[in-house]
Amino acid sequence: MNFRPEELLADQIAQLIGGVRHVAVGNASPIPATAALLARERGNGRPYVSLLGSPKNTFWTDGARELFDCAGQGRIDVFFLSGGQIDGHGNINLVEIGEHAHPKVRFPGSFGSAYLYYVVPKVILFRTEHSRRTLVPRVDYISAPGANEPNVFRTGGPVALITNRCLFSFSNGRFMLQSVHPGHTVEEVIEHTGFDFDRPAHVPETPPPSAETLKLMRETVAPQLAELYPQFAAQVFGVGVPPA
Amino acid sequence: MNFRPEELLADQIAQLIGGVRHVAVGNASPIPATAALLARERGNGRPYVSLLGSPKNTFWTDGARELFDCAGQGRIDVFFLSGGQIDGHGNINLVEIGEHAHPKVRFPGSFGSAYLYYVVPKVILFRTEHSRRTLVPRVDYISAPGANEPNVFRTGGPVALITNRCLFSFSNGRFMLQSVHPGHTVEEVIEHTGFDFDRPAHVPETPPPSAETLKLMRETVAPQLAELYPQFAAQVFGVGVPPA
Amino acid sequence: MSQIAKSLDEALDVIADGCMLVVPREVSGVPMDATRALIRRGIRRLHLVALPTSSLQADLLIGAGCVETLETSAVSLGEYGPAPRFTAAILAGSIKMKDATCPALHAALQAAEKGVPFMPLRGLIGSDVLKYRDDWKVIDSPFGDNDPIVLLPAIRPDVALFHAAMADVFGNIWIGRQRELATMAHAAEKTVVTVDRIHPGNLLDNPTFAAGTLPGFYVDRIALTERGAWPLPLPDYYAADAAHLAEYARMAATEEGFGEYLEKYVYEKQAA
Amino acid sequence: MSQIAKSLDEALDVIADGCMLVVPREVSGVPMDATRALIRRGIRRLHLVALPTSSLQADLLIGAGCVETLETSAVSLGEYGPAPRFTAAILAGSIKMKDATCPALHAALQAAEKGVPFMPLRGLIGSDVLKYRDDWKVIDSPFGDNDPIVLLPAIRPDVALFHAAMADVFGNIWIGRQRELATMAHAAEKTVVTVDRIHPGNLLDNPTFAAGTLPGFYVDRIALTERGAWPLPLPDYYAADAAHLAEYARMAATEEGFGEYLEKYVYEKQAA
Repeated sequence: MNFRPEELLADQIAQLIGGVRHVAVGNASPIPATAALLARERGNGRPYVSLLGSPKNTFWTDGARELFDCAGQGRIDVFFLSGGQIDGHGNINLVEIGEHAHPKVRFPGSFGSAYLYYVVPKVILFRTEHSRRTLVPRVDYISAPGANEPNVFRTGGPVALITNRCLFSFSNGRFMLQSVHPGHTVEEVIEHTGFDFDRPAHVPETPPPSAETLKLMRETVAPQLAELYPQFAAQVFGVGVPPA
Repeated sequence: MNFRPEELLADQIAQLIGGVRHVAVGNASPIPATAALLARERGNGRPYVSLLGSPKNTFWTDGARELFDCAGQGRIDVFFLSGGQIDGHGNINLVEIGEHAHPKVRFPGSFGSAYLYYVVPKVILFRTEHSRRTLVPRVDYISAPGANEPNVFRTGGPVALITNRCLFSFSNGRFMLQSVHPGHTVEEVIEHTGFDFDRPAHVPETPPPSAETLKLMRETVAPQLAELYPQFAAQVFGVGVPPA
Repeated sequence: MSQIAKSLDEALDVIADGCMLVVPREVSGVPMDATRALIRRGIRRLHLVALPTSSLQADLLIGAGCVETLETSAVSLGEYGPAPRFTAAILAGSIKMKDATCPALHAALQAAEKGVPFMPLRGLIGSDVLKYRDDWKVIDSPFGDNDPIVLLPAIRPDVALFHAAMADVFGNIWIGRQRELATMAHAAEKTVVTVDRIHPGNLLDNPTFAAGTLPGFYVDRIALTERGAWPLPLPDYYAADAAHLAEYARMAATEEGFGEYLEKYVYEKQAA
Repeated sequence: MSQIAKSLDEALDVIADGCMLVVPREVSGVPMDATRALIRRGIRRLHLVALPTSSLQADLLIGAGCVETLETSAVSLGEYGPAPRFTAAILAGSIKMKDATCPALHAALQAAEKGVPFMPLRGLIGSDVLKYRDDWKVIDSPFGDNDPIVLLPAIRPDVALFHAAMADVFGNIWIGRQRELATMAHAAEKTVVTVDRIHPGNLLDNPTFAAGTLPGFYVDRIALTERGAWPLPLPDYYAADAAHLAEYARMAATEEGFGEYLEKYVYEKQAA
């Protein structure tokens, strides 16, 4: 069966989400949003899904701080983060490239990462540009570290990194290659990854989404997505376009 | 002109309030409430008056904490406190009499006094029972102290104590007799006060409320008071009782 | 999957003996039907946190022997006088009292809401409220110069319990201006709410209602108990039952009278 | 005595050169008419605190040379790309940047709201966000055992400035679910609000409206600026002007184009 790369990623992310109570998705994250809604469809209305930036798709009534308070209470189980740079220790950089006093590149800023990365049990890293420019040996600026000294209060952190080429898991401060997406190779992943990572002797191919999953995504999830991500829903799922 | 003791006290308290922005009055304080409303009438709508326990007479919309947050912001200028015991250092006791391990008398508790006494610039102490039982050399339990070491953050505290017999001012950790109410004497005040206080060579009589003030209290303030304190308004001002 | 329980007792079954239970002040929606049901069930050893004060509810629970520890700023029947069973229990030494001051309780609940171990608070220094609280600490503020400040440990209740005017079938609760109810629910592990009625539709769908709504996400159990705050008031909805409160104050003045009150108004009700 | 000013400029005159100004994130009511008026007035040396992020507003103020210090967690035009004037200013070193993380800004404003000198926050340890903030302190929590925690000093702005759907003549403001606007107003010395319209009657008289209302007590100045958030959205009321934002992103990509944008959309408007 034919599927788009976005559908493969969303299916994989939905599986990473697993059986949790509450998934929150940050702004401008249509693929994680697709995955969260897919997980909710599969779970008959659970997990709760909060899509930030959309009052319709969040339940917050205590202002902009509620997301963070909620995470601090342990009530957010899964969140998604990205980075201008991500390194092999799970550190993410959302601020700058170059020396701090005279940066060469400036990104928007750390947003809530310097907090959420510590207190959300499953943080899924997500970066569609898999290159030595983005996946680096050491980030130039640590918006949030992948790990801390054992005495530092930390109930959360990275569990996986998904890219356009492959899926890594993360534990004990290291990434481990889990699977390579169809059409990509282990050699290619090594070539385009700036950091060192572990891998099993045999690296499986990322399994394609099932026909059932594709149907659910296209027919049930896509229309829900269209309110917040109309362009994405139209491009990927053809939703909002009149049937031919 | 005839007036009731409550009218004398309310008039005096209104003068103590002075030209401030915001007066808050705790629960079950009809005489301070009368004074605050009188001050507002005289000031053409200023100060703001918050009568706790009455949603109609408070503007709070941030829950039960807003009173205290507001005081912490420096936005409450005048508050009223009482005490099962009050001592000559301005300490107040709202908790117990006797030893802490085995008290002989228990009062309801400190309420917000252990905070508001420190951060409201003008706290007016109010106790209608002026006796050696209530005005003591040293309170058995300090719900809130009259003063602190100079390094302790404190922007507020007691400025006066008004009783059924007299008016004291408070400064530099001591009460000073300001005036004795009509029908009472300095000797009587000394006899019934358990703590040491300063007094001028000549102690004036507390001036009676003017005819204008009495008219304002009875005709304009009393009807406003009746919503929150119907019994008091009826007893003192005859409000709510059909005109004879 | 709805949080709306089949009975009041079912909704309350998450409140176990020995748990830390937070309840609101008299004007914020006191769950009196639920309180009577807990007494009938014979709940014991509660660590009751009244935010920040209590009246009839704490007095009843104490008189009925349900409370081991009480943490609050004051208990009083207001214009009906002192709270007799509270006073008697303190004088008899039969409950452990953690005297506080109102903003300290608010701040300690907000600490739990924010997931921090403590909250600073001004005031308190030099008071016996602080002196007798060995769980509160004083530090020299690192932002000041010889500037002592109190740190209060977070209060993380097992259960928050309150009464509100309405819930919807999604578990959303109308709390209006009583925003400390949201803080209680955020801070507590579980939240149980009794309501006077069920609102048709979804409170969060309308931006005006949403502003005063606690999301159902935070709510574990709901029970329908019409006029469930009686004899206490539910501000904006109904007033206190003054005659009943005066009767309570009179009866509860003695241990024996309190027993008669329980028979008449707590145990009898079960039969009805 | 009403807070409603005769003109936008009159309402804004409490915002002085060099002051600390707090403004909200894009979806909470950004006062864009007021922002353009401040640029026309030639305001300088602002310490701009964007709670917790900003988009067009910060980019415009920075591009127009109004900002000396920026304290926020991120500036971006969202789907329209990076914020070009913010990026250029950082690379040129022409503004002082205090990078934060969203909950740190919320907590620091809440510290001011509560009248405490600091607020603790989890997270942050081991990040460069913390490393470059010498105004933030790490202490060993007195409630833990070798448990480091960050303390954030209170942010007490001189002025809070935001846009809302409506005010009433008593100065009460409808803020709905955007409760950080209340925290901003509580934390700031003065509060200036622009509104789309004046509500007849008193918002506090109705318990339903009251739940989403900032009391006029906290509000110093109000100006009527219809669709005053344009081209940004006012959620529940109107959407962003996507075409205009795309045009901004295009024009502001260069210093010269940004100058043309100011001429066309900021200075020209004054003449209109």
